[in-house]
Amino acid sequence: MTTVPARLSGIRLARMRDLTLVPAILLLLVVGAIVDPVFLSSANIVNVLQQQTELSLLVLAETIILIGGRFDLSLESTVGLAPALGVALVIPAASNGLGTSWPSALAVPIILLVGLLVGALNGLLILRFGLSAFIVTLGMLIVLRGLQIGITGGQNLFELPPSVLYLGNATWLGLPLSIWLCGLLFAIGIAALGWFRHGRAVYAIGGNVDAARAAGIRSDRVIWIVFMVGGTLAALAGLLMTGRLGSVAAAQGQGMIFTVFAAAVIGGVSMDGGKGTLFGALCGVLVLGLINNILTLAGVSAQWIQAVYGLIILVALILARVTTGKAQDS
Amino acid sequence: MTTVPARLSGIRLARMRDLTLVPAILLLLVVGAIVDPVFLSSANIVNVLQQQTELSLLVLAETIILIGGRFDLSLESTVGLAPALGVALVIPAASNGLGTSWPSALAVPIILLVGLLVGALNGLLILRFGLSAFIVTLGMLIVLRGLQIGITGGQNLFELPPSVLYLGNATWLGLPLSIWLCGLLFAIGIAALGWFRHGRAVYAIGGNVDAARAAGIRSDRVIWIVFMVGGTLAALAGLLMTGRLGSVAAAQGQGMIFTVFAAAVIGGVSMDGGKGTLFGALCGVLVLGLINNILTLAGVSAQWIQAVYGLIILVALILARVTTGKAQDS
Amino acid sequence: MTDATGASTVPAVEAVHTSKRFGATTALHDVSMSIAPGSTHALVGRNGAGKSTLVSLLTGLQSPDAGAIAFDGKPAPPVADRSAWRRRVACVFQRSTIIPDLSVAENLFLNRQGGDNGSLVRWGALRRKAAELLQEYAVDVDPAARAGDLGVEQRQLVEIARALSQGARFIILDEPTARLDATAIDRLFGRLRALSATGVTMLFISHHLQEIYSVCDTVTVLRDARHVLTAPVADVDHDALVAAMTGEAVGLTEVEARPPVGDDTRVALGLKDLTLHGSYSGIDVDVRAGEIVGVTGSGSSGKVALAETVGGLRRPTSGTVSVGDAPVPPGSVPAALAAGIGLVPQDRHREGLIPLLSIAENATLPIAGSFGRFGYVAPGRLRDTARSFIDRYDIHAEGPSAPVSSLSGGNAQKVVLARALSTAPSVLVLINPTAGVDVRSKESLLGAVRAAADTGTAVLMVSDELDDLRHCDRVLVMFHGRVVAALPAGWSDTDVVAAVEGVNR
Amino acid sequence: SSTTPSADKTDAKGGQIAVDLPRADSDFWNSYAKYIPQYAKDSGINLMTPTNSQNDIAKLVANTQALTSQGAKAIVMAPQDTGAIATTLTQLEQKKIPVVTVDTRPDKGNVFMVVRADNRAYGQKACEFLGTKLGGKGKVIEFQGSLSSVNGRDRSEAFAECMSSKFPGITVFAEPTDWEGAKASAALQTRLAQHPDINGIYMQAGGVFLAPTLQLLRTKNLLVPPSDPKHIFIVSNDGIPQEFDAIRKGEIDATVSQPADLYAKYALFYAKAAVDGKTFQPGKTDHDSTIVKVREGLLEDQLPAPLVTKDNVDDSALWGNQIGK
Ligand SMILES: Nc1ncnc2c1ncn2[C@@H]1O[C@H](COP(=O)(O)OP(=O)(O)OP(=O)(O)O)[C@@H](O)[C@H]1O
Ligand SMILES: Nc1ncnc2c1ncn2[C@@H]1O[C@H](COP(=O)(O)OP(=O)(O)OP(=O)(O)O)[C@@H](O)[C@H]1O
Ligand SMILES: [Mg+2]
Ligand SMILES: [Mg+2]
Repeated sequence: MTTVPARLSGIRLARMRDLTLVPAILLLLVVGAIVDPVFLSSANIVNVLQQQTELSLLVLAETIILIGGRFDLSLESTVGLAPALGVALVIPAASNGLGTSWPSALAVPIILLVGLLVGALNGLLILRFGLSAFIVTLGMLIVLRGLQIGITGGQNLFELPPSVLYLGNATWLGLPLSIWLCGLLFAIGIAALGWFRHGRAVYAIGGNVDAARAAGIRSDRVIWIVFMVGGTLAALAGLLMTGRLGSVAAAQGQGMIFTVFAAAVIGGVSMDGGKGTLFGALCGVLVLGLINNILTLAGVSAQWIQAVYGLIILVALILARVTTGKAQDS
Repeated sequence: MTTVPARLSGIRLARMRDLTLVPAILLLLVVGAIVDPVFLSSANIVNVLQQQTELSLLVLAETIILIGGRFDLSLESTVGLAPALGVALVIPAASNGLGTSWPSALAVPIILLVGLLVGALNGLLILRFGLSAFIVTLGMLIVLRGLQIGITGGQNLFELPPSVLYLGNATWLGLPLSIWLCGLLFAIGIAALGWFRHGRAVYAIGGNVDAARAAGIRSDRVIWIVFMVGGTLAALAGLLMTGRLGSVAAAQGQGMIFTVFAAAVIGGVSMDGGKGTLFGALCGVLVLGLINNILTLAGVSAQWIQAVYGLIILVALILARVTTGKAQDS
Repeated sequence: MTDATGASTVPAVEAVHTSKRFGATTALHDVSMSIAPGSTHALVGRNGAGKSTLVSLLTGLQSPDAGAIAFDGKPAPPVADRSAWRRRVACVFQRSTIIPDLSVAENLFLNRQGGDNGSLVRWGALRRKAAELLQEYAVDVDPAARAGDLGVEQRQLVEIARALSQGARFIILDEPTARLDATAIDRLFGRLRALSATGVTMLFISHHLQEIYSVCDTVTVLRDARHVLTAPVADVDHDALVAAMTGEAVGLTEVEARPPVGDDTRVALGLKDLTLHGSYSGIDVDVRAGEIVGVTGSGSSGKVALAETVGGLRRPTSGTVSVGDAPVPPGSVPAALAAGIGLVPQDRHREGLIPLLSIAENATLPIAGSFGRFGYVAPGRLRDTARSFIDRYDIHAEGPSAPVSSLSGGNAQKVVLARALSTAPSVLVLINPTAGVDVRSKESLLGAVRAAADTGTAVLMVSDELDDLRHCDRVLVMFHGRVVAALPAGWSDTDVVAAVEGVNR
Repeated sequence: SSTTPSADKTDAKGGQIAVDLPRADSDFWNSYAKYIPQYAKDSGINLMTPTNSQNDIAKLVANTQALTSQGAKAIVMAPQDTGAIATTLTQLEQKKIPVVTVDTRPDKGNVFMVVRADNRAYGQKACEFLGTKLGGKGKVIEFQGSLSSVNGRDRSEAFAECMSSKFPGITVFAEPTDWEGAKASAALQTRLAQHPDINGIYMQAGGVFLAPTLQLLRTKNLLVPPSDPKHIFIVSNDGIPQEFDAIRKGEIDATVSQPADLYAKYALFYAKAAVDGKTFQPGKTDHDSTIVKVREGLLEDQLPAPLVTKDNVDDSALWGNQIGK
């Protein structure tokens, strides 16, 4: 709770905290290489990265929202609803569409717009009505998932326009486009949060909203934008997942939000706002992805794989605590 | 974020906040009676109450932990693991037991003990190692669920000793024993939190841990006890569920924790600690139970039921906000 | 409108018939005030009189329910236009507006990290600018440090530097000195006088009336949300000012000399060779029953850490604390309480009070076990005890069940004191007990401390305020972790200041 | 939404029958849900609005209690969690409300009839098909369902037993997926990097695994006709139209058609029979199936679940060829 004041420069401190997970990642790389030489092959590494792209976009969104001192559980349902709605509006009714059969070029814009609107609605309810973010976004999570089932009748959507498939599938210069995209978005996010006034405003609001307001930051507006960006990123994650898996599953995204929080918090993002970096969060994503990959390669029995996975996360946390010697926030 | 407490006496305020949901409950009762006259039959009401007993015990546990300013996600996995372990240790290997075949009278004590130990372990990791409660209990959630699958091989256990079945099944004076038990535990909880020193200490710690410490409250010890009580209650909930459903399901408890938080937060418990009452939380449980029951009785189509459910929760929140005119905490 | 000298007579800032209510509380009622350009205007009043509320109107953080604000004769900008407000007024708020997880440099230039319009942040340039600013105001802080790691005083200095650096021609300081030591206050005043000389207008809020006389030219008094008087400071003497604030025409009583504590009185609190690395070392102090011992020193003298050690909040590296003859187990508040030590901690917001709980519960936390068996807290007995505290310590509140968050600073501090005294301790440790407390409340607070001492309680009082220290039987001065002087009663102000600055070594 | 018929009205019609659907997010169960009202109308059954327990046993219990309160005379359910329904079954038995379970057989407790295809047979059929196609050697990846689902477990066990006894030359990689397409896709991607020579896939649920698998193979250029040596033999399970399309295109090789239509038809048939007081004996039925007595108080009508390959994919009797047409 109370931090131990060390007279370290803030920047240096933040950087150090960022690097907390780097030893863990290195350790995992070594373990992976021992488990199976295939692990270090570029194909496998690319696979790991690609499998984490959607998760990492959600983590990007949630991290920004958490830094701003808020909370969004509904991201995981946007991952399903946005593509479902976008696709259902453009495909024929025979393929479980809504029968509107809009031009299929509209699918991608609609998908992103749905995400934006969900974020805007969350922000509206939280900021204008002063409702608790936890409960608004939990309600939204249930509503959106319900809407997806209502719209699709619980069916998977298989007939996808090529534009929807493109992003999750294409390869540029030998790497999946989704990896490039994630890299780019994280770079933009890191730059914006680290070197731009509006990004710094998010930290200020999350750290002390009254102080931020006194300094002239329009905190409501900033937070609203953050929610909209978050929703849009979640929709994009849904788009990538749809392309990668070739269909919009009725349960798409379900259960992801726990992993999203786990990655962010393991990566040093505080649930109390104002603390954490996107680089740290990205490391959190990588750690989880590597653990998963190694467990698969090692062929841990299905019966015990979950227990082992959880145990590794717990041990990683304790190690991170012991090595950095810093208490974490509740 | 910042609340603007009206200058009302604390007690009156707390009482009023407690009663926020009472109109909602009355409204639901009226709506239910209109939807189907069966709704108000004592059999139906008893069913609704009994169905909520396990949830309400988890909410009881989580509310105390939240008031103390902490967090426990692993409760839902204790609901499954504790009975699974307790039963597996006493039944023969042929019925998917572990082969130890301990005397079956030990089952119930073991189940409760497992809950206690899980709580103690959570507390230990959080308090002694200074780890984040969110991430410790999330890790624990995964580990415990994994352990349950590991121990049972994913099988349901259905050869249960009668002692394990008793609590969830027996009827006393025409009401299921589990309802009496819940009523009793809530009464104890309300008394302890409202009128006993140790309960008030939980509020003090959740409200301002530094001040509580400076006032001589052994906050670590209190919180540790709170975690242990929480774990034990979760195990008891698992025991009730096992008795009511007649087996230990491999996925027992899975997905409950969201509902637990929803009930607590709808009931006015703050995620920031130090605020909320058990009576409010209990009202939250009732509201969710009644909504579910009414939707079933009304025969809302399976396709839309989830969306409707989520929407009702959201609307209820907005109404609560408008009628009490109070901003909620994030 | 110009006067004879050609200077503008349009007030730099004006509040016209402003009112503000919070629920049932009227915080300001039809208050008008105008501040002449270039003047240094004092705003005084008891805790809860409405000073901070007026500040929030003048800074545009809240808009008045009735009335208006004007700058230079022109209506104030709309509340939403924060940058327009910030061009007109800068403020050091009473509540900290430091963001702990950001660096000092960033806190200094919050929301203008890249200059006033730029949005790209150049960290190197920002740190250099911050370093220059800090140097200009003689604040010895690393601009790259995490603001949350700073001490209370340093944080306050950062806030002041930030407000002064914004280039506004009107600056509000809401109790800027409550957390500063004498030297820092002197430096601040030097700075304020220099600014004033350049024509900057200032509004200065303080409970230290002598500060008003030393830096301000005009004073406005608020009482119970109403404007009482505005006059040149030269025209109101100390007693008149206090009378205006309290509404009672009584002069401040001189501090009554206490009968000396005899050498044969038993030692109630004994510190033997107490050392905490990095804070203080080799402290040997005996406090006799009924004796009040003051401890003072500059910010880094280790005085607060010493008091916190005695109270059980910190564990010393070596040495012992004993009450009577029995050593107290180190580093444990419950142990300290059990040994009979009561503590008023340094920061009432951070470690003193639990805002959502009632006055009654806050005041009785350590004795909650005494209201019934098995830990039962009988509501009736709790309320009765709390009522008796409210009477005894003169706490202005609606009643024992009001939440402490609804109290003004002085009354909140009395609750903390009531809590420390609730166990009837044989040793009372106080840290800055009167910070931010108005004159009247200060008197009653210190009166309660003296009353406790009269019944045989040994008091260890850490304070920077000479007014507090005057109540002490002797004053220990600490410098860099050691006791460098012990002044018996009858010291003069200069003795203390010299010792605090380490001059007499 | 809908009004509930009052109790006396239903008595006139011979009692209302309640159906609880197990989940709303699977193609297979959605098809089943579509067949239910259709067959109810065909056989003049007074059907209450179906409830949905969203794969949650506690909801199933709550729904059952509500339906009972509302006067259901027989209940059709598909408990996905087969252990946890025992107490409810006992209570229903005491209230003399017959129960027909579909797709799953309760571990404990009595029901009027279990309408089900043999899930062990699914695994068996898939194993035999793959084993034969691969000539008894090679590497096969298996997308298991959730370990906590009895159907998934039955399929996994039968598949594993058959593989180890009949085709010891085949290496099986069993991947736990919790019925999630994304997990299956990640596992397949990883395994293909580790063992590029994988030449068989068994997926336990086409509804969730089909699209992700095909998409991944397509990007890896592994979606080639059976004549190509790089071809990966794929057996699916469910029998949804998309699987049939894939079989026609040669993208997958076979699927086990779970009879969604027959499930709906015979569930209602037995429910009505129970209300009418009929009883049944073990033995062959008139609809190409066998009733077996699994244990005392539990009869099971084991419906046929045909293996669909390129040869019979256009058979119009398959339910997957009927929906949406
Ligand atoms: N946000 C608020 N909500 C409710 N009441 C408030 C609020 N802000 C101030 N008040 C009330 O308004 C009155 C005036 O408060 P204000 O902060 O202006 O006093 P003050 O003169 O600054 O006191 P102090 O010397 O203690 O700082 C008090 O009674 C206080 O309780
Ligand atoms: N949110 C609030 N709700 C109710 N009263 C408030 C609120 N904020 C401030 N006040 C009241 O305003 C008055 C002044 O409070 P302020 O915030 O200025 O600090 P304070 O309590 O005087 O502390 P200090 O002087 O130690 O800094 C007090 O009476 C306080 O209780
Ligand atoms: Mg004030
Ligand atoms: Mg004050």
